[in-house]
Amino acid sequence: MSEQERVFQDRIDRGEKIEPKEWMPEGYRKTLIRQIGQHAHSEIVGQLPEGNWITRAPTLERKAILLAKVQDEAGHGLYLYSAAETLGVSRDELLALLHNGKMKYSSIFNYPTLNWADIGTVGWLVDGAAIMNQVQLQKTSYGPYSRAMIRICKEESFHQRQGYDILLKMCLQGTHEQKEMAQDALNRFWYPSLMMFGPSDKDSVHSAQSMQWKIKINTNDELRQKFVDQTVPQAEYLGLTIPDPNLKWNEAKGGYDFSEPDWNEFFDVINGNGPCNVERMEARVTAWEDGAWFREGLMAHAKKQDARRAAARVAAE
Amino acid sequence: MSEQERVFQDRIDRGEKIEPKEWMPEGYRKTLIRQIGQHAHSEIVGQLPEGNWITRAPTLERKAILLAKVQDEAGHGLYLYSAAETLGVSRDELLALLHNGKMKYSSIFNYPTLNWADIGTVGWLVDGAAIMNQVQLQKTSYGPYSRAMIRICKEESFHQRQGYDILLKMCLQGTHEQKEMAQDALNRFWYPSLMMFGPSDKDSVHSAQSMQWKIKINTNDELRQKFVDQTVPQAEYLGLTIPDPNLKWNEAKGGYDFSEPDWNEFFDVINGNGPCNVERMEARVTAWEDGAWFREGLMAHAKKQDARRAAARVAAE
Amino acid sequence: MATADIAVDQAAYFDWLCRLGDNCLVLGHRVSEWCGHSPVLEEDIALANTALDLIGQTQLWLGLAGEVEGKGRTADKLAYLRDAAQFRNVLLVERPNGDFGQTLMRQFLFDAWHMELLRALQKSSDPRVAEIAAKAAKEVAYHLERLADLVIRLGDGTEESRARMQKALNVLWPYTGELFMADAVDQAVVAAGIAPAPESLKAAWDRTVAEVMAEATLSLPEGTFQHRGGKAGRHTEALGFILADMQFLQRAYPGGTW
Amino acid sequence: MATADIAVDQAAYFDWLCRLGDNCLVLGHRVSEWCGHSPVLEEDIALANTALDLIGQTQLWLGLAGEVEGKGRTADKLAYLRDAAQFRNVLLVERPNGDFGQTLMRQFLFDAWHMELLRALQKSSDPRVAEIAAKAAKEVAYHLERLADLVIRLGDGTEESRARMQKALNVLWPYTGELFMADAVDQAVVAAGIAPAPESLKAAWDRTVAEVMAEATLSLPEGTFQHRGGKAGRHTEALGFILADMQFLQRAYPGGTW
Repeated sequence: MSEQERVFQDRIDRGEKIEPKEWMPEGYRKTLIRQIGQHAHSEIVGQLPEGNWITRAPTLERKAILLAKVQDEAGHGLYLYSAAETLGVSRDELLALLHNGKMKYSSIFNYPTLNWADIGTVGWLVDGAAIMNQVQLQKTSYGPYSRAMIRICKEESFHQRQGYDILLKMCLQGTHEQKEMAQDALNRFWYPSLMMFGPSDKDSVHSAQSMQWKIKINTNDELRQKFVDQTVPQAEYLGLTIPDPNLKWNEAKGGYDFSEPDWNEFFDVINGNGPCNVERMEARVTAWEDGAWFREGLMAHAKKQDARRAAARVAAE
Repeated sequence: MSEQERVFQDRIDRGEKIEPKEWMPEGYRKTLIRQIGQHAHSEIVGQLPEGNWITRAPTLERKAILLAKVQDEAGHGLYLYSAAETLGVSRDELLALLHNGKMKYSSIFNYPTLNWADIGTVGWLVDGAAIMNQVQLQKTSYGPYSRAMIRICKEESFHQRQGYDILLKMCLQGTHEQKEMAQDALNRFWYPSLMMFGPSDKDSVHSAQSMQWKIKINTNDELRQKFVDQTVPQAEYLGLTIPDPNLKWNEAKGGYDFSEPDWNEFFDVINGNGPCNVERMEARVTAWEDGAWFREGLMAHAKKQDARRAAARVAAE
Repeated sequence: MATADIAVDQAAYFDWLCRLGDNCLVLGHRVSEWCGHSPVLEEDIALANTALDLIGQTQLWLGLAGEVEGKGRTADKLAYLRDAAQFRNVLLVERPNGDFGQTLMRQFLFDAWHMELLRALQKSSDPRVAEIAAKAAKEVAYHLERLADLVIRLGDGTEESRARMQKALNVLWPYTGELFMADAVDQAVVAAGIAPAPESLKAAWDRTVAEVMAEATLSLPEGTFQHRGGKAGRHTEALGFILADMQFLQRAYPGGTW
Repeated sequence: MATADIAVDQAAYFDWLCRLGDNCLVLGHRVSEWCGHSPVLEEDIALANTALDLIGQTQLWLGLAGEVEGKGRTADKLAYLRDAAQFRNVLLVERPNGDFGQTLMRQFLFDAWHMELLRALQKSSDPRVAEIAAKAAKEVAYHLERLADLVIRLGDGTEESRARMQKALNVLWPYTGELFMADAVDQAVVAAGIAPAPESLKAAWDRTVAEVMAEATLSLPEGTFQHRGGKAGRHTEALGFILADMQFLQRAYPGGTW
């Protein structure tokens, strides 16, 4: 470790925030770009499975809440791309990497939303897992990232409550069919949600260095355990069954024992073989390509305006 | 009138059929091409308003009947383009004239189908009016056209009965809401159906010559009267009200008195200003343009096969 | 305030309120179809926000409509349990989204009218109408400003963006006339001082549109033909498909709690 | 013949018959979306005819399913009053139409399987199944012949037509595997001699597909990933929208007579 690196690590160890113009190791910068970029991409791809139900939301109020949520997600994308930009990479560069498959987004969004209870379940489990990840990241060492996370966490917990509220209505006040929808949604989203914390620590590639740099605070397994412990009683309250025959309270560890998700499926989906990978990327790339004329039009106008202002200045002189 | 023209007119007056390779006046050929082409175009554009309800047909049987009907219409288009081809104009030439707006199709198809009763009403009134036109055309002087009409008439009267049957079900066995749909459909389609016979004889441009050539047998007004007289009792049986306060049985003439349709609307719609003119043409032109690769692919394959066969012949010699 | 204080035919008043609500509902639906598919993240946000405002306005107008009708129909019941022939929105708002330019142009043409209407409605003889209008006017003022700006920038942008915006204006133009056509329903609410005469909004709308199009270097279409029908429940073929999606859950699960 | 004569779990049998019926219903729906929009009049006719055959087969299979279930549900009730999670069609048939090449390729890949299945079902232990299969086999034999011919001509056509057909094959390929995957439902009907084992149809299907693709100068994709779920009611996001349209009238007007 060089002198510069040691000073850097000391600052992190003391709990100081690293700011954009300060020196940082290339690896730190690269890891952050990967992580923040992936998170930003997840927000914008994440619009798609929820957006899928906006036109079919069952009441005007639910429609409004869902619209507000999807709008927030796009907003989170915006904060995160801005945070990434402070590391010297533009939003367009990051999007190009997403579109050509060199950057990923959270694999959970490769699963389809098939009934209205999925919208509740995505809020409850997916946002729930995301928050679990993000709460720790509020303390992350990179200043702009930490500040983005503080802002995002506030909105996400609101989303999670709204998602759970959908399920409360369907399970506690709804018809038998509605409760079946909720159980079906839980069955499909349970394991993919557990996967959101990443592979077990022993198989996780980047974890040790990221934790040293405080780009990451907790281990994948710690977060997953916390998530399960928080979620099981919520499922019980809804009267739903977690689709895991091995799920059991373990008094000794003060938490639940539970089955690992199928990690083969996890890597399969990451590598493109999920239910919706092709559709999601196609939707994003199509949106980008079909919108080229729009972005170019705005840029051309801005240039014309600059030229006009310059000409007016010259004329005035 | 030249000698040749007199001989021609004599043959027509004797009730002989004119066949493709025989001499005919240019005006006769042109009028026929216009009339048959327009009729063919009407069949294919006519697929659109009915096709609009195939995916939403309320029972499997109704869906099957509607599919069969739309299939028949495309088939009629095929016979008619073939009849036109005997006059020396290709289907592609006629389609090009349709697509660039130089040829018309029946204006009735510029009206939208807005509820399921419209499908019944189109069968009852629109096919009913079409049959009224076509029955006379079975006796038309041009052989291929006459034969196409005989074939088409048989199927059309089947369609008309099926359309009326939809309304019988909705009006006599259906709910109050269903009967309202049927009345709404009749309100919207009544006058456009009357327009299908064309303007009053005194304002009709081509009528006299066409009747002399037996390209047309009855006058527009005769056919319209016949249609009204046939249709009014059918509406009564359904318990529906014809949207015409002036409708009244006239004992003296042995037919109904009725209001003229709004001929301004008629000419407006013909000139492009109907509810669906733009959509209908857009749908057809898009289908044609998007399908270019398909047609070219098939042609290229046919050429390759010819070349291969020729090469095989040479090799065998 | 009891409705009875205003001398107006309740059926006409109900119908007129449905027009306001249905315009917002159907346009909100169309706009929301873009969620996650727009050309740039800022537009994803803006469009979701626009749809959100429109759905909020729908709740208010249809809520009041149900109150005026007095048969216990809520805004949700009106939104989810009427079929196309009972919808009263103008045809403009149900036009398919087309390319992004057509979506923006439709919004601009609508907003320019909506703004004038809401401005006038703040002086309505029915304070409930005035109150909703005041709230909605704030939102719509922002939409209109944003859209006018976008139309100008895209009209006066590249060759392609100008061509697309001109085409958008041309195809939507024949659907704007209906906004200003009055019928018996309009006459009833105008007579009761509830609403301005539709045609009275035309001059200001013309001015706004002419100014923005001039700056956008776009030409106003010359055709005079104008579609109509939506305000009386005669729609285009598009509305049935919109409702099939929108109403699916309420239709398929009657008695559900959501 | 009473169902009781065949020793089979009735719920599994019902489920399996729904798979047959739903495949036909959903594919028929997709094909019918082309009505009036295909590249050439002959195809408009052929597609309407294909959809018609498929809807006819739907009536037979779902009719028998309702009979086997014994709860008084007709083919119409099954088609119009189940939501997506109760549908049992394979994912392949609900794929969006895409360009005309994808529609044709989907039909060919399905028909090649459908033909093998119907051939085997003519020896079913349930004569009602054998009878329906015999009738359907005649129709499907014609579809398959027509589609194989079209795939060959378009594959070995222009550069563009080949590229489109290759792309169609590539995007649809991961949806073919489900046709041959067996589960408990399949095992139940196989054990009862009602149906062939799904995997037993694979060799013949592979052969048909390989021959046609070779003549069409198209390459078989090498990826091994295959989607699944439809047979168990886990569909793609497309099915909900299909049903929203298909079922609108029955859902919106319960108790209507059509």
